[in-house]
Amino acid sequence: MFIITCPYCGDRDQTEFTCHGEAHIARPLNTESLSDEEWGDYVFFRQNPKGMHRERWVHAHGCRRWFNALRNTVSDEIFATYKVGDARPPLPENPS
Amino acid sequence: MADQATLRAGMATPLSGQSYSSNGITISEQQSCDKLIVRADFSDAATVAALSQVLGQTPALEANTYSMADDKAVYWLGPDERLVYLHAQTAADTIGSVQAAIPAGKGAVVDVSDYYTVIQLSGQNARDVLSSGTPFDVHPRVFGAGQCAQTRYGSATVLLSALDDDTPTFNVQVRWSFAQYLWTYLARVAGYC
Amino acid sequence: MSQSCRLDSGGRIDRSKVLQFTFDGKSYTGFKGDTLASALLANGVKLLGRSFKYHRPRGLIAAGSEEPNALMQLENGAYTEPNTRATCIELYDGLVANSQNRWPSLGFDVGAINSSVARFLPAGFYYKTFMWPASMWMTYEKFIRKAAGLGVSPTEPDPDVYHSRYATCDVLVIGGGPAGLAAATAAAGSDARVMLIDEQSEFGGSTLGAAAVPEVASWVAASTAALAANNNVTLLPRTTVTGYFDYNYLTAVEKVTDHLGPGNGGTAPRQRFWKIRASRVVIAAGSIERPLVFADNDRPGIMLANAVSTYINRFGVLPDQNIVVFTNNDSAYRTAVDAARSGATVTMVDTRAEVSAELTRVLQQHKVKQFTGHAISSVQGTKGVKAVRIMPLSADGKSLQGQAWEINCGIVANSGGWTPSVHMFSQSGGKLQYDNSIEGFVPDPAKAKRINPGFSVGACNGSFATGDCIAEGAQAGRQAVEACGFVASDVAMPELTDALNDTGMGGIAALWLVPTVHPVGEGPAKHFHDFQNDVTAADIHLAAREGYLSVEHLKRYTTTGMATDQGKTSNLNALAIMAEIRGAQIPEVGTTTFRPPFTPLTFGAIGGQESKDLFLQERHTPMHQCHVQNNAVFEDVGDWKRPWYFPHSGEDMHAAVQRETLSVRTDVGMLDASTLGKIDIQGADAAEFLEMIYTNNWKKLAIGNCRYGLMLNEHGMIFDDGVTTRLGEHHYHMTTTSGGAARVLNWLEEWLQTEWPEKQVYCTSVTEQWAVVALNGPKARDLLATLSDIDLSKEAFPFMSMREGQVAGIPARVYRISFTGELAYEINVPARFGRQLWETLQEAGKPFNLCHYGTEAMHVLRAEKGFIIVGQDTDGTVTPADMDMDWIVSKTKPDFLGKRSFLRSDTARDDRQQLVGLLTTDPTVVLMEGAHIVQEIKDAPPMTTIGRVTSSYMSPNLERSFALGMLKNGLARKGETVQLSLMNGDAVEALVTDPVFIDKEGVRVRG
Amino acid sequence: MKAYSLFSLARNAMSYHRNWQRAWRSPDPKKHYDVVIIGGGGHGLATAYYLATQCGISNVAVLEKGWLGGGNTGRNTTIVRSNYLLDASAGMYEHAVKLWEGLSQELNYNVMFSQRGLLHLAHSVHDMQEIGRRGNAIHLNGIDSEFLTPAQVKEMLPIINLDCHYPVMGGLLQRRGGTARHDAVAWGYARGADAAGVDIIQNCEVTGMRIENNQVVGVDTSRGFIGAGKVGSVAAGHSSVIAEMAGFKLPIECYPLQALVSEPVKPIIDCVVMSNGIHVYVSQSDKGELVVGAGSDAYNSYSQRGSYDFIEHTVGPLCELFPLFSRLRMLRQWAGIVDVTVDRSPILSKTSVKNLFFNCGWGTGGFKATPGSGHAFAHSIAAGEMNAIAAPFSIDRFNTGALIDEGAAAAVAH
Ligand SMILES: Cc1cc2nc3c(=O)[nH]c(=O)nc-3n(C[C@H](O)[C@H](O)[C@H](O)COP(=O)(O)OP(=O)(O)OC[C@H]3O[C@@H](n4cnc5c(N)ncnc54)[C@H](O)[C@@H]3O)c2cc1C
Ligand SMILES: NC(=O)c1ccc[n+]([C@@H]2O[C@H](COP(=O)([O-])OP(=O)(O)OC[C@H]3O[C@@H](n4cnc5c(N)ncnc54)[C@H](O)[C@@H]3O)[C@@H](O)[C@H]2O)c1
Ligand SMILES: Cc1cc2nc3c(=O)[nH]c(=O)nc-3n(C[C@H](O)[C@H](O)[C@H](O)COP(=O)(O)O)c2cc1C
Ligand SMILES: [Zn+2]
Repeated sequence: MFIITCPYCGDRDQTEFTCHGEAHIARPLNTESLSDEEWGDYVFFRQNPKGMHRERWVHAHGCRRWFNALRNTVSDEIFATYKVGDARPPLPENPS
Repeated sequence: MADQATLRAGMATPLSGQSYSSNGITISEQQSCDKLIVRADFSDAATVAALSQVLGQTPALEANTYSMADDKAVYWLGPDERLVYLHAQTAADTIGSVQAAIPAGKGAVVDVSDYYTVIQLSGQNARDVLSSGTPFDVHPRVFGAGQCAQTRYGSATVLLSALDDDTPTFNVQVRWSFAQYLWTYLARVAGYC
Repeated sequence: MSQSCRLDSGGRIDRSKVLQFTFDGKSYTGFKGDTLASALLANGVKLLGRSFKYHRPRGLIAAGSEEPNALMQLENGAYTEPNTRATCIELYDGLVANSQNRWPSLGFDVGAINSSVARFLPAGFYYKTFMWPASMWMTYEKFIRKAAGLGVSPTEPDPDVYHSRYATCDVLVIGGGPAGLAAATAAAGSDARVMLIDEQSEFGGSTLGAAAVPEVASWVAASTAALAANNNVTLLPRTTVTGYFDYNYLTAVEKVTDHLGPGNGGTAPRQRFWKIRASRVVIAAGSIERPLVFADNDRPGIMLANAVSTYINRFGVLPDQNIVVFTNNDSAYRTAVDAARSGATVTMVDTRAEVSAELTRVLQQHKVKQFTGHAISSVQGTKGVKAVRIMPLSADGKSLQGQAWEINCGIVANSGGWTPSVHMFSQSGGKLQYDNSIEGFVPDPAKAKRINPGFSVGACNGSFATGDCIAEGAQAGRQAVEACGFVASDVAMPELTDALNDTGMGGIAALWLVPTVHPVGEGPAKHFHDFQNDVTAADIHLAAREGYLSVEHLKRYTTTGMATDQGKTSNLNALAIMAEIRGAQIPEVGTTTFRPPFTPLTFGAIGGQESKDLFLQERHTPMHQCHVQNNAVFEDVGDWKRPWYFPHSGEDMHAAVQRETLSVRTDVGMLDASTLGKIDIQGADAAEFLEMIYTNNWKKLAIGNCRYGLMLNEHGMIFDDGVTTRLGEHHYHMTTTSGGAARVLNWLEEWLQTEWPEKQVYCTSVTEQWAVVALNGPKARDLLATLSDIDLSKEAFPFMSMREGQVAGIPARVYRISFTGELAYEINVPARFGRQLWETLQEAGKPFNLCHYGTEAMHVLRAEKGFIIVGQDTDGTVTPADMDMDWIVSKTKPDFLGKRSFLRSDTARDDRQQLVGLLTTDPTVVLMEGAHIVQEIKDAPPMTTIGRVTSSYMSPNLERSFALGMLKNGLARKGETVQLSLMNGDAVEALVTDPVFIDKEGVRVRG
Repeated sequence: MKAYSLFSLARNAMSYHRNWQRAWRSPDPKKHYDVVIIGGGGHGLATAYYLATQCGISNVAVLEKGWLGGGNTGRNTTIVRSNYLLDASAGMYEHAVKLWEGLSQELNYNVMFSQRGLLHLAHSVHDMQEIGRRGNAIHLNGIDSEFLTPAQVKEMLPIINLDCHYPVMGGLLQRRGGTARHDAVAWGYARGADAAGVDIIQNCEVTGMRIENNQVVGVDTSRGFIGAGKVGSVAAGHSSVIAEMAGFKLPIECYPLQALVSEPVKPIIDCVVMSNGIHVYVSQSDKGELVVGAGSDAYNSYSQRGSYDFIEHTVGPLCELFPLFSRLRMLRQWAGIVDVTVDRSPILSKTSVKNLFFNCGWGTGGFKATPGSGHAFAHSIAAGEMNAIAAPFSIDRFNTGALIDEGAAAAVAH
């Protein structure tokens, strides 16, 4: 049961949030010119790393804002949360 | 056609003003007041100044707080979102002036007067009953008068606000459709705490 | 006085309060302060149960929650509870307990036959047998199932209530022994919020069961009182911390009225479940003594040494006059002294050849005979110990040889050492290290999980001396509050002089398996390590022999550690024996995973109050009470209660729905449509945003007009639909399906906030702001005209537009949109007027034959018009083209969500399943929704399916049945006849038609 | 391999069980194998077993990073059924159930496949439509399927509360569905594969993939390099990690999926009960404990821990449906790492790397497929082409759009 630091509201219980998977997947602009492979890659294929993951959360029962988190998927430790559009925080030196 | 008096008489709230009292706590549905959602760029000084003018106060700028002056209260809901309680006016009378304070197309004002109802918890057990149903920490050190928080209570999404530290008093705002659920929950838990 | 084993004085029981109870139908008495276990022992009852597999007679082993044997069926009827540990049940007057897993009686148990054929039932035997003939397995299995299980489940609903709650604190202390009390006391010296939790009824931990040390006892009492008086401290006795989850989230279950007996708790909950978030956790959970594994070590009367001490010191029960103490370490010497002081004849059998002179002197002082370098070779007595034989142990501990002695005794108090309770630390994700000096795993603080900061102190950290426990606890308490940002004040802790301060366990010389004269598993006796699941040292040898070498395989093959005690007394013994077999070090073998809960946790408590009427977050519309008064039958749609139909007296569902459906098309009907999702959308870029979200064009929609839209996900599949109205230049009112409201708002916000944050668009849910009545039918206009000031003429207020005005004097937005194909108005008023609007319409509608209709009639009506319901006619694999809705997909827009997916080879296929109408040849046949269309009818399945029925009804308007369905290449097959094969074997023929059955030209709706 | 039988049991009892054989050997890895299978779960072991016993390829190694069956095979709620909606799924799962029906005898290891019946409950009009559709589809695929009225449900499950907050409106029964003893499946296949010459190598983690000219030639492991003619990755929750070694991504995300057991009690429910509407999956094992499936958390995780609130959301409905469970107790809870595809169907596929095959994406429901999956995968690896049963599950479908969308269509888990 995580404590998640909403970049707007501060530390809150995990059950106030929902996770929406990998962050920083930009929607292609020229969708018509993409191959089926490229389009499928954007829609379906994911890093799913064992380790550091940048992912999107939304403070569903709170301020309704979406933001990003940097989390280790093995220890579930959250190293940073940051607003959409903010620079990606660096990977931690001691991730586990 | 119905006259204004009949109209008012026919008005309803989801809990029809129910109240419960025992065990060091009173729970009651508050008289309804009109409410507005205001979406705007609150980092813009000009917008804030204009809104302050209309609302008679600098609208709460800090997360998890509300501001209050005269007959209005402004709750922080999100970086670009506030909720205004109008204790005296109607939304219809106010909406235009609030809209005018926001640059055209760069925000929104929405009448949500009936969207919510407010249940008040008061008494020496109020804090305990409140903490029972929410993972949010309502200890006075972190949640004193002037503070508010959107969180969960049971399964409902709520806006909590702390009104008074001496006689612990809290408002719990909930959507109309969930009001009966939340009411039953609070009354049940009050009996257990 | 029947309590034959009760000492004349001593203990923490209240001898003035005599309590009656029964066990297996026989009446006994005990005292307030007893546990069921101590009361039974006081009455000389030693045979308490039968084991799981071999049905061996079993008695008490422990005095705490680690007890594996003494499992009881507590109480009868609705209050009955299986598998309760007698050691954890506080005695109350009238308590009823029964033994389990025996038939016909505890004394004579037919199942004990398993014990005599035990040889044929080694670990994993069922994997090797019961395979022939194959068809017999289900029969064999019936017997296996009956034999398994322990107690019986209640058969009536639980009469009790439960409370589940949250709590937050700065420092949570688990365990109220000396370490935990010291930690809590030190922490409570600051402003921090402290919680101290212990599963026992009193604080004091192990000291409650130890021979009284006045300094300790008075400190325990005083510090408990001081904590109780401190407002910052929450003391929770009778509360077990069950789980330690990430970010210091812990769960605990409190017995609120449980210990008072069934029905004695008044209206208070039986148990309270705590969900606690703590900044720092101090784990002071103590340690658990482990048995020695020796021949027939499961006989009733063979107990843990410390438990014997506890029964003597805490409960004033001396379980037998003749006691043998059997140990490989110093701690059991205290038991010898306790027993001797209480008047027992005590013999000490120590496996160690060398023992400190001081210990020997103490024994001599108490007239305890001592054998060193000896071990028990066999036990006499089946339903109770009568005597033991002891023999000298070889220097390497691997064999017994030499002169045997027989010692009469009723109790063997044995100690194989102490296992720190690392459950909580392990559950938190911390890793363990092996401490050779105590022969046990202890927390490795360097390998604690960072997100679960805290401290392990006292016996659970391998520190067994009371003084050390207190010192460690106090220090951790201070550090914990400091870590939370508080100033710790100095709190005095008792100074224990050496004599008082027990020296801890001392001098353990591990002997994991006590040999007999036979090789393991080959003699007549059994060496148990897991008592409850009947697992023996021989089973471990067998597992190793067969290659189940990893501890995890060992556990699963032999089931060791998987019983209701989760191996609290057995796990270390099992893996140490495996280590010996493998010639490996214990840490190499490793432990199995510690998982919640610490002790079994009542399901009812987890659910708490969120059952029955609070189980679901029921949602009501503003008109809910009207529907109740109008006799509505409700349907669950998401969390909403929606009127399904409104039966008149004597009507069944079918009759009501037919009446409602007909009356809408002939006169007028009203439906509560308040549950539709509503989203207010404003901002300079709103139109552009809608262009991306919907498949069709939005830019040119005139203010005041409405348009229907489809939303797709990026796979190109329909996921919601609804009508959106332009209210102003930059202002829209969107409606969504009732079930999809939250999902759609989330979807809009997701795109706005993460993909297009620069767009000026603001979405606000207004679902509950508006109460909505849908007025549908040819007389809708006439009825509405009696109540409204809006010009309702079709020129002034055409189809697909919105007007503001008054209805019944209430300010309203009226949308001229229709989900039935009839002339229709959706009247939106602020929710506070919903009920008033409904009631006014109801009155005003009488001359127009206005009827109420529910969701079922609505479904029939919309299907007659071929309108789809997302989620019923679509299923997440359907494109607009599949729905024959190409007209709604813009060919001119460069992009919208999901568009690109249409180009994929599979999505672009033209023989996909497509929406059609279906008319059965026999007009009275209403197809089952879900029935399939087959390529060709065959005598029996399999048959190739080419489509299915998605919506199917009897229509009073068509005066026949009709259906919507999906059919492969359906758009091209209209006019063909297809075959449906039903589950009962029947074949039904149906004509493929256009899905619009009524008013294809749309005259009525525009009328 | 010495066969297990009543006689062998008796004979061994007489010699104090001294002479039992190892169920499988523990060989050191050879330098090269014709086929290397990554992952010693049920699917990997079954693949190796069928390769060796049916495809004539016995120079096979199964590499397992931990202990056999320690992945999802060892932590699932053991529900077996084949009543899937779509034809491709029905083909795969029914293939599996047919193999289950003779598996104990085939392996000479009792996997306790118990066809006690599997009952899906419907609690709403929408649920009724869902089971209506699925029941018919299953029936027409030639798989057993029956609708039950609430009264018939009550007869099968006397302790159910039909009028709870989720009223029971009907049920869909597959009598041939049931459960099996999960560990025994891994052990039985391991023993069978070992006897057929397969090397089963535990504590051997694959750490890298050697690819030359876009063709796999072997794997790096914690026990050194092992050459391979072909590699089959059957690593369930770790498939994305293996894919990354091979240089591609998968349409998979891993979530924690939790389960729990109660204390054992005497028989109280006989069939397996599934209620998708309220996420209750419960059966009673032969040892007497209630085995209960919970939902999967919605965040990626390899931690084998889930969030506590999922337990709450499982136990609440469980007690609502079976009010007398309220006084029973939870004994243990745990989690697995499930590899979930967007369409909730597995991937059995060739990859862009020659001779590298993937079998993954079984998510929350692959235990039941173990024999079928292993069988189809073995034959496909041997042939170098996916066979008819496996073919629809190609990874290409995520580009062509030909999803096998059990998730969207039926929303049924497990
Ligand atoms: C709680 C829960 C309940 C479930 N309930 C059901 C159910 O009721 N019915 C059902 O049909 N299915 C169910 N499932 C799903 C089912 O368990 C899985 O789909 C199935 O067991 C997968 O088997 P597998 O052999 O593919 O994977 P696994 O058993 O997970 O085996 C994969 C193996 O690969 C190994 N591995 C991974 N990486 C490496 C590497 N780099 N090198 C070497 N080895 C590696 C792992 O250690 C593991 O042993 C459930 C799953 C869970 C978690
Ligand atoms: N001499 C020895 O060999 C020896 C060995 C072991 C212990 N001891 C004695 O035991 C004492 C140890 O002190 P301590 O404070 O470390 O431990 P303790 O055993 O005195 O107290 C631990 C307490 O934690 C409680 N507890 C454990 N797990 C719990 C859970 N999950 N939820 C709620 N409560 C839980 C127990 O009921 C117990 O009351 C000392 O007095 C020491 O001398 C001595
Ligand atoms: C079908 C099934 C039944 C189980 N029954 C028990 C049981 O009776 N007792 C027990 O302690 N654990 C039981 N477990 C849980 C295991 O102990 C263990 O938690 C699970 O295999 C996951 O492994 P881990 O906890 O070691 O990570 C069972 C697991 C499964 C899959
Ligand atoms: Zn927030």
